[in-house]
Amino acid sequence: MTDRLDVARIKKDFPILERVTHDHRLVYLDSANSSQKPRAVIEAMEHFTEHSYANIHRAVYEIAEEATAAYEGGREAMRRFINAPSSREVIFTKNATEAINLVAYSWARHNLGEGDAILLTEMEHHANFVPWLVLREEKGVELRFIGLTEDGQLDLTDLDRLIDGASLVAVAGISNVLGTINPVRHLADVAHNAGALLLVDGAQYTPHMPTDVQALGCDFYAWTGHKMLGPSGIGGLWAREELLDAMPAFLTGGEMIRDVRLDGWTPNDLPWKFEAGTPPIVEAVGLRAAVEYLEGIGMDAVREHDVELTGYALRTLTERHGDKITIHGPSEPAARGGVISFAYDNVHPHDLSQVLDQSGVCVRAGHHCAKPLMRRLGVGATARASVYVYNDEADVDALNESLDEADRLFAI
Amino acid sequence: MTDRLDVARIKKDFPILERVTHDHRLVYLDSANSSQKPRAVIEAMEHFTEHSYANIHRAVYEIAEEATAAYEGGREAMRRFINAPSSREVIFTKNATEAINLVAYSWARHNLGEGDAILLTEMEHHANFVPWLVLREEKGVELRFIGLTEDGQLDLTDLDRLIDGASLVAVAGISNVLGTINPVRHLADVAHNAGALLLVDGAQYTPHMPTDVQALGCDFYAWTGHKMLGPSGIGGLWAREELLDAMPAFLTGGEMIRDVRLDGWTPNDLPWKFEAGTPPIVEAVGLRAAVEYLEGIGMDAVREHDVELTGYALRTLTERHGDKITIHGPSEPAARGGVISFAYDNVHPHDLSQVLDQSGVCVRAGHHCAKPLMRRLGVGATARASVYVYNDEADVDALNESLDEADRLFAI
Amino acid sequence: MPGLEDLYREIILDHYRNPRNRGELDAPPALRVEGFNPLCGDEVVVYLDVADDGSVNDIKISGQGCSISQSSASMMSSAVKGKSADEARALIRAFKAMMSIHEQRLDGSEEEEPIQAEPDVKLGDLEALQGVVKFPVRIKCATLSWNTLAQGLDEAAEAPDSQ
Amino acid sequence: MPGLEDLYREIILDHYRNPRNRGELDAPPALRVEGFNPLCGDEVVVYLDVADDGSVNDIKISGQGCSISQSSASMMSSAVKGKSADEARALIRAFKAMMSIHEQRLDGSEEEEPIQAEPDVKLGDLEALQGVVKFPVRIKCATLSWNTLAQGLDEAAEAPDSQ
Ligand SMILES: Cc1ncc(COP(=O)(O)O)c(C=O)c1O
Ligand SMILES: Cc1ncc(COP(=O)(O)O)c(C=O)c1O
Repeated sequence: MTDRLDVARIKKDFPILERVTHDHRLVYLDSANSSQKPRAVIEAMEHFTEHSYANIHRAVYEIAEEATAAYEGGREAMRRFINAPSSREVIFTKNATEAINLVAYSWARHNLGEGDAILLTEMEHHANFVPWLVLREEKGVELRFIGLTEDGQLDLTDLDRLIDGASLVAVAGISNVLGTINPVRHLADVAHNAGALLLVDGAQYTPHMPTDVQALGCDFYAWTGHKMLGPSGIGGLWAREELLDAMPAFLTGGEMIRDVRLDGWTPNDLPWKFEAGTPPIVEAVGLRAAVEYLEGIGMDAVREHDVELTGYALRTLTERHGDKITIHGPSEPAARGGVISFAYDNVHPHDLSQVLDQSGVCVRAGHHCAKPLMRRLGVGATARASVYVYNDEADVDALNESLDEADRLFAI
Repeated sequence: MTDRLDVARIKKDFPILERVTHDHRLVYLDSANSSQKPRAVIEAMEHFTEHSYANIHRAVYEIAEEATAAYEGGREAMRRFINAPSSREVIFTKNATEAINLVAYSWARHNLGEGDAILLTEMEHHANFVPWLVLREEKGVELRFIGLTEDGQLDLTDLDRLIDGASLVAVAGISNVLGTINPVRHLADVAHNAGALLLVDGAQYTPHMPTDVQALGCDFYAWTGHKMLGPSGIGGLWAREELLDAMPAFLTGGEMIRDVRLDGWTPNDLPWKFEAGTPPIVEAVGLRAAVEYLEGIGMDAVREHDVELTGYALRTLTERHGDKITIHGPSEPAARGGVISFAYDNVHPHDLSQVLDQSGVCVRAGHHCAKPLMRRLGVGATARASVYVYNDEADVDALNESLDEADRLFAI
Repeated sequence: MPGLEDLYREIILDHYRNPRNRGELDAPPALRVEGFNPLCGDEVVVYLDVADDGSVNDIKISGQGCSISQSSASMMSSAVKGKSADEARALIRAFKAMMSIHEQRLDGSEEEEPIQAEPDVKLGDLEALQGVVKFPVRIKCATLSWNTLAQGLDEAAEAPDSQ
Repeated sequence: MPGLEDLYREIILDHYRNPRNRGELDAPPALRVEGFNPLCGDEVVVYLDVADDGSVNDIKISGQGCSISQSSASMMSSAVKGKSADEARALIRAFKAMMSIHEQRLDGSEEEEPIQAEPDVKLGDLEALQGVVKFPVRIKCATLSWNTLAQGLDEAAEAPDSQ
């Protein structure tokens, strides 16, 4: 037993893991896609809805006050979880995608134009890709791409040339396909030396790593609730206050204004300036419960567990399936998060996932919203198994066994 | 007993109504702000989370398939509820505000500019106000405003002149302050005759009226889940398919693309083209339960209940408080939804709401995100009581009694 | 493996391992049509050599995808090669009729009429794909090449000179 | 009414009904500063006549709001009128110290140090507003005019010539 986490106990906190699918227990290995929710999150949302639900920031009666405090409590929990200096800098959005769009529409549209450059990487998720492609189409901004090494790491040999004249570097903290942990702190220093800002897509990073936006040295940080044991419908952006202060509003409407007249309007203070309309209130309550659950485990322990379990998976997959399996990304478990993308012999990932499902094993097959990376890897799709706090070696063993069955089925 | 609804039974479906606040039962009269949630909604979300939660449209295993069907089932329920011709036209957003911003950013930014005009009304919520103010600042579009009669109705005497040369009319189906039900069908005809499109802000309309976007004759229709017994974090836009087809994408990232290359991208089919990133999955499940709950009651019955209870409130408030109370908006209950805004003697709405809260009576005090309307009414704020399916005459009586107490407290 | 024999029939695996009409045609003169399944990343490219009367002189398939999308494309190419435009369209309708009810259920939408079966059209080998309807997410894999073919036939009919 | 006597003390209701220093000053030469409470729509306008040495020669208040914001503004105007800039700032700090802990709790944020009490400053009548801290949403009503005053003093200090 290499696990530092008491996974047997943790599994009991997740009601869905009691489910039976195709006569097998559920072996959920798709947390990089979306994580499952512990009872604590479900119950926090339910309790709030049944006792204190009201719209926030709008009324003075008792339950409205409780609701406002609960929503802002979610913000404070998130601030603490990523070690942001101030909760004014923590903006709730519906997901990480909206957070990055917020930067693209508000900061980038108003600061960048022809002659400016943005530096991306070839491993970005579409969420950190398409907003910049659109910006290029609309504003003539130049896009540059950091390439990859054979080991699935960022190829930084050309970085000095690539960064020269760039205004923004936008990079995933952890790749959702390769699992690669990118050198964010180094990129921050290089970007700042070159006068550029750094945006980190933390969708995969925050669920798996102790996150400290100040230590990372970034300027924008996007995250999403549903991958970190929290509810769907909530995510967010952290950015330095002076950036947010100078940025124009993006989505506009109620909550985000201070005054509206027929002839003009003035925006509200941070963070509400960027939260138009009724926000995901109950979701913020659930997110706080998710943060507290993870804090209860400890993010260092989560990270250790990832490394050990991923190491176990890399080792057993290679030993058992030999030449039949090709694993993408860094070979060292310490260089990656809990994500393993692979090709299996001549079995297409889609078929693989279907066959595995018959044994209750859930892995994702597809392009993982990273088509440019798929092209770079020369594949149309990969299968991807990803682990989280509720997975153990028995889950990896189940994956291994079901791969054998797929092998038998598709053998000529 | 004038109610057609079995409110005593309905009240039992809402767990929060068992709550005690300041030693009184909760008399929730703030549903125009946000509605409470029936057990059916809470349980649908919980059951889904505990049995079928997964990300959607991305994986082939069984629970992902169930999750996709559940999410799309929410869309189909909403399509049916507003009688949209096709579920391809029903786009999920996080709230009504985002839906209107989608139209402003995608349709309006690409079709309107200097020389074009948009016709609004003086009673719009900020959600249907600020996006157009921003458009005016950025694109030089002209904004015109339909004024109000003394009775709080739209003043249509000048409509022919106002509509001339306008490209879009954007109007609330029901005012969240005055309760006025606007003549949407008439405005649609006038708009279309003038070559303009009609956007209806249905945030207050859909929870209270049988909604048929085809019969209303509008081109864009925005709604929000949390005001119609559904969860926070979900809302949506309906628009005619040919409009959506021609509109460029707005938020971009995963889900909404068909292909992404370093040199470009192609959008996905409708409705997904406008749903970037992981959507509010569990919220769509809850929304479906809310729709089914309302369908179970019947929207005609909901409307009848609104008229009767609002009529009762208008009558008793006036009888009991005489000159001390000034009620804004149409005097006829049939001309209004379940919203009553009022001024009470020299007691500021904020104080009124605070005093009422001591008796468990929740009403909202403030500008209700309609500051231009407040200026038009010559007030800084109003108190607002709003009713829904779980309110009855006893709730209105409690309001009346607590107003007497406020009167005593603030009497000189 | 229990539960999967309906999906992975021998004839499907055979077409997957030995795809018929695999390759490319020079385009132009041939028509080149791309199809994507945005869910899983499958891509199919259909090359069509359509005669002036609309019949399918030749067809080639390239791209990449799972056993269902590849075998469906392979069987489709064999089935329509040499057929008149009307025959090809009838096949498309017949195949989609076999698939369609469940495709709509997946959408959650019930408003549209299911495509009517074509009693006179023989699907032959293609019937092996019937098992796919039990696996709703895979229906889009099976229909990908057919939708791409339909698009190609439409394009050919609209711009007969451009070939 | 039980629970509310702490909030609505007689002196507060008196200032609400009979606000002191209500009115406007010509601006310029006076400074005009607006404050909004975006939650409830309260607006306060503070007119300041600041001497060259920074002391508050005259102050007038207009705008609209609830009993708490209006009475707080009224008491504030009486308290700072004729005071030096330093005395006025000490009053602001003392008042916010009385309110601040709870203001931060409402935000959910605990990272900032509470404003330190000013033991030497006498708040006098203003202490009647202490009951507000039991009603966290109302704290912003009570502090609105003080924040607006602080902004005005800052503006006066930055641009002494523009008065
Ligand atoms: C008329 C009207 N429009 C728009 C909105 C905005 O809805 P949401 O806050 O859910 O975006 C509201 C509710 O606050 C409303 O009453
Ligand atoms: C690296 C990365 N970035 C961004 C996203 C987008 O997150 P969301 O779909 O919650 O917006 C994801 C998840 O799909 C991801 O893995």
